[in-house]
Amino acid sequence: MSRIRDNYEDSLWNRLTKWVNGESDPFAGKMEMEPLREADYVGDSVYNPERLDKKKVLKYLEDTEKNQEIRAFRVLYNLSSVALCLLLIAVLLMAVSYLPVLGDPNGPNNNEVSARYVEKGMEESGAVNMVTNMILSYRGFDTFGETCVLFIAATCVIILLRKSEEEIENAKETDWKYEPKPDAILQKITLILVPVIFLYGFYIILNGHLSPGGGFSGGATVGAGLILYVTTFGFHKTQRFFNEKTYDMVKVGALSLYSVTMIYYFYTGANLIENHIPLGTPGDILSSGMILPINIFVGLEVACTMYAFFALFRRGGM
Amino acid sequence: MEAFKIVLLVFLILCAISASLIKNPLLSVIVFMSYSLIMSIIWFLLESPDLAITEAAVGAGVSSILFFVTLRKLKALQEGGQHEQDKR
Amino acid sequence: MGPNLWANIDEVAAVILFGIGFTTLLLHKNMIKKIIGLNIMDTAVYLFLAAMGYVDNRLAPIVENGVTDVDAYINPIPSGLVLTGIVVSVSVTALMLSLTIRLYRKYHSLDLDEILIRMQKEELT
Amino acid sequence: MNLARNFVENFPCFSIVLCMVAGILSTPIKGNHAKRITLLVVILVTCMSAATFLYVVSTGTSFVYTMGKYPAPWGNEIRAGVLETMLATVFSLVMLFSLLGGMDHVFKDIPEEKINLYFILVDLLLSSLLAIIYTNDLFTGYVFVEINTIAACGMIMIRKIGRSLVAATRYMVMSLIGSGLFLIGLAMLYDITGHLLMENAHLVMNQLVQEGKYSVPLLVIISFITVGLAIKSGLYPFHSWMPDAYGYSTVSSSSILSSLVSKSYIILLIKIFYRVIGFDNIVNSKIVDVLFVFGLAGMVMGSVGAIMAKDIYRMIAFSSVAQIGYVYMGIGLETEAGMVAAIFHILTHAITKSLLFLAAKGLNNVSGRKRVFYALQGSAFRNPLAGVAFLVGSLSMVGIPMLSGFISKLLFATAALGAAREKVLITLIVLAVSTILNAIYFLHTVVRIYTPVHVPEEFKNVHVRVSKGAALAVFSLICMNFILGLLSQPITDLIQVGIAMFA
Repeated sequence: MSRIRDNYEDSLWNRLTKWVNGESDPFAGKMEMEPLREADYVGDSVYNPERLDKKKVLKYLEDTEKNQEIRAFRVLYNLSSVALCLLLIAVLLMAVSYLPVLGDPNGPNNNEVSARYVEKGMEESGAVNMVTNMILSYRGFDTFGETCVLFIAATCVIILLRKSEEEIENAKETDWKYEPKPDAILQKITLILVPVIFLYGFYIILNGHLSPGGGFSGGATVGAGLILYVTTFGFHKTQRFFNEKTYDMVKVGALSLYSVTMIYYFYTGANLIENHIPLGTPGDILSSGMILPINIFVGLEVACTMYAFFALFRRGGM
Repeated sequence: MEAFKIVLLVFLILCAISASLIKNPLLSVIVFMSYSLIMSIIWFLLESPDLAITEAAVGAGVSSILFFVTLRKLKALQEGGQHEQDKR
Repeated sequence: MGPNLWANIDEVAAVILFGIGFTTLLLHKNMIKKIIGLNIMDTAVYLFLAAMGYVDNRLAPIVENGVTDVDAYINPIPSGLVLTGIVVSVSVTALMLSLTIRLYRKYHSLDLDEILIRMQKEELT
Repeated sequence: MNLARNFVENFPCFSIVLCMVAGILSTPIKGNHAKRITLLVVILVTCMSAATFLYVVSTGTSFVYTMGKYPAPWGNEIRAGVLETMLATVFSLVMLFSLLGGMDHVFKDIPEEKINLYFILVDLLLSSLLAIIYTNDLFTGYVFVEINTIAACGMIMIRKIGRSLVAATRYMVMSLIGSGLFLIGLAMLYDITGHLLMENAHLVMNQLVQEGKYSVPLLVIISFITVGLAIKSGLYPFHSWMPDAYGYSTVSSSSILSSLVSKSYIILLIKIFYRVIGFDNIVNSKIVDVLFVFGLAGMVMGSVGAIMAKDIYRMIAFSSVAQIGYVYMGIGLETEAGMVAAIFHILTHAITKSLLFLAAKGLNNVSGRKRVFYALQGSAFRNPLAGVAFLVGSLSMVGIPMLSGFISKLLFATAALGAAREKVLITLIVLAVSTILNAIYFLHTVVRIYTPVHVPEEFKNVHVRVSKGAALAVFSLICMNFILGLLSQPITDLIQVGIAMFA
């Protein structure tokens, strides 16, 4: 009594078996799917996402360059950007107009925190400059993080721009811009200026706890001196005393000494252990405990990094 | 002193607007450099010499140098690109 | 508007600068301009902080002649924060500039929209 | 001395600094050594975080660790409670498995002389993640958010193909906008409270709210901080950088970025909500309603984007958009249950998304390195482990019982029932719609990869070599998924305890 179903081909079971056996493609023609083609499996491994839409997309891209509507859209875009700017400013002005009055000695931020920094800062950490004192000892963790920001930015720039030695050699022939032309006046003036700049930079670094400045500004100054030297005399001369190895050594040395200092400071401070760092007499050059060495480490790191930025941008290597 | 500061602030805003509107990148970097210098003067007036020194060395000095080097590099790349096209 | 708008003139300038920088960073298509906008925005915040630390008739927080009286010096905290911030913004600037160089080397354009178009074209052809 | 600390309390500080030192020391050495150092450090950090977690659970109280010798309102501090240590443990575990699972590709995708630089980025990223989790100081939070951003950008662009460079640029621009808003919010917050340490700022804040002072600046501050961090974490209208950034970087990077980096900003936001501004003040400010609306929009639009996506990575990336929408929706419910659900979902998503990325890479490998769906057909038979991993990950994201995704959906639904009346219905509807959409794209892909196909002979002989590390990573992530799904009760209890410790 078995009846042969005439629509067997379309039955669910048949389709299921076909699918399980891999004879049909359930997705063909649906959603993202194109029917599977032999060509997709053989040989060509070029990434080719939208075979069918290619022409459409290309046409669309052509259009964006000279379409009237898009131009109108861009005008609208500029207008809306100005509107956004004004709106943001208005909101912020609203907030500012309710903020405490500037310069008021009784304002909310002139509280016990800043009072202690000013009153006890000198005896607690031995530095005369309260700002350096605050960022390096009271809020030392922030500053450590900040040095790491500089370090990681340098790493990223190296990733992006460092070329291998061969590439630099190859580029030399075409790119005459890497090496400056010898210019007597410039070189003489540089020879006079660079020592002065270095001296000033080191002065800022070493006097960070006594006068305005510190590791960051002094380091940037020294870095600027190095940059001046290299723009005048070229990389060949500079490489004699400062190359990639030196850079790595100075950076790693300074940063690891800095982190060792910080670990010691954190550990002793948090566990209430006496840290035996001599504070010296406030006002002397050899005073203020760990602030002076940290300023030196930071200064070295910043100077090298600034120079490294320049060299990598200019040439792709040091 | 107050009046001087206000003049500087107005100048600062003018610099910022023109730095963002000027078409030529080199000019706008130079305007930005003067912006940083004015900023460092204002910080000096606000009794923060540390910031003034740092901004003058880092903001006006090193940042501007980096901008200039970048522009120069872009120029070199542009010329190099044209050079290649000429060869073809 | 509140009562302190005129008294807080430095902060007013700072927020106007912030708005300009923010808009330049967000909406300008040229990469160099974007980076300048970023710098303007950051320095505006630092101006805001520095202005906040200032107290009338007090000096920079560097101890002179051993006077450690609260009434003699301004608040050192904002200065410290700004010092940290400046270094952060110079690092970010260097990173963005090097990204710009790489993008230019690849797509020969500074315009971010243009770069996007060229990127899609390159993949299709 | 009875003030002496238990030695375990040093561990959070040690783990942060250890990662930094490892990053610094990896500069001059070869890639292989850097890899070993990094793996060792990540394992150590995991152990230390787990030890701290057990310690905190056993004592039942959180502890504060002064970074330096000066206490609360003067010096930097970090703080470890149940929630922080738990997140640190899970994050470092996920970091470990993402690294192990994608290690082969790291060595393939990145030029040899730059591999050590990649591990520097990983080390510093881990340290900044830990610091963001543990921090008790607003400005420290900002500094480490910047480290996080730069490291993430480096991890995207290290492949240096055109797409990843563009993606890194767009990511950077978006993140910097977020940082700018966050920073000016912090500056104003400092202006009205005069404190940067969270607890002290919170005390002053409560006082200000009671006296009704500075209500306008307070609103602006809350909205700027929230919007800034939301932009950085890629909430719906600001997600445009995500698909390319996740789709074209090396697989370890994409799984770390999607599962950890964007979550860390949300955690910082939750911390600020509870520990600085106070959750009641947040609720009164209505800013969470905005988060709620955008979260709902993200849930739907992210899923729609995933359905429209033509390749598997973009699909997973868009699914991330949807999942971040879930988290913000949970925060926006304004109840503690919603917050618990959001935090649980952060854990779920961290584990599941890294599993999915690793699995997708495995499937991609056996399909001629093509990422479009039709090339992936039958790939689960060619790489069974990746197939199973994708299956588990998808089912978890869809919300099948026994898996972690089910529990988080259940928590969201129960939390929605307890929320304000106008939110109940819309939440449930969107949750249902989003689940259906999830099911459409995930199951559809699962069916696709499990559809057998006749492949030409030459293609059959493609050998799948799964390294032991990768297999271990995938297997452990699957196990973690089941653990989170089956032992959900104690974990939600711990999250509740952790939130209670915040206050």
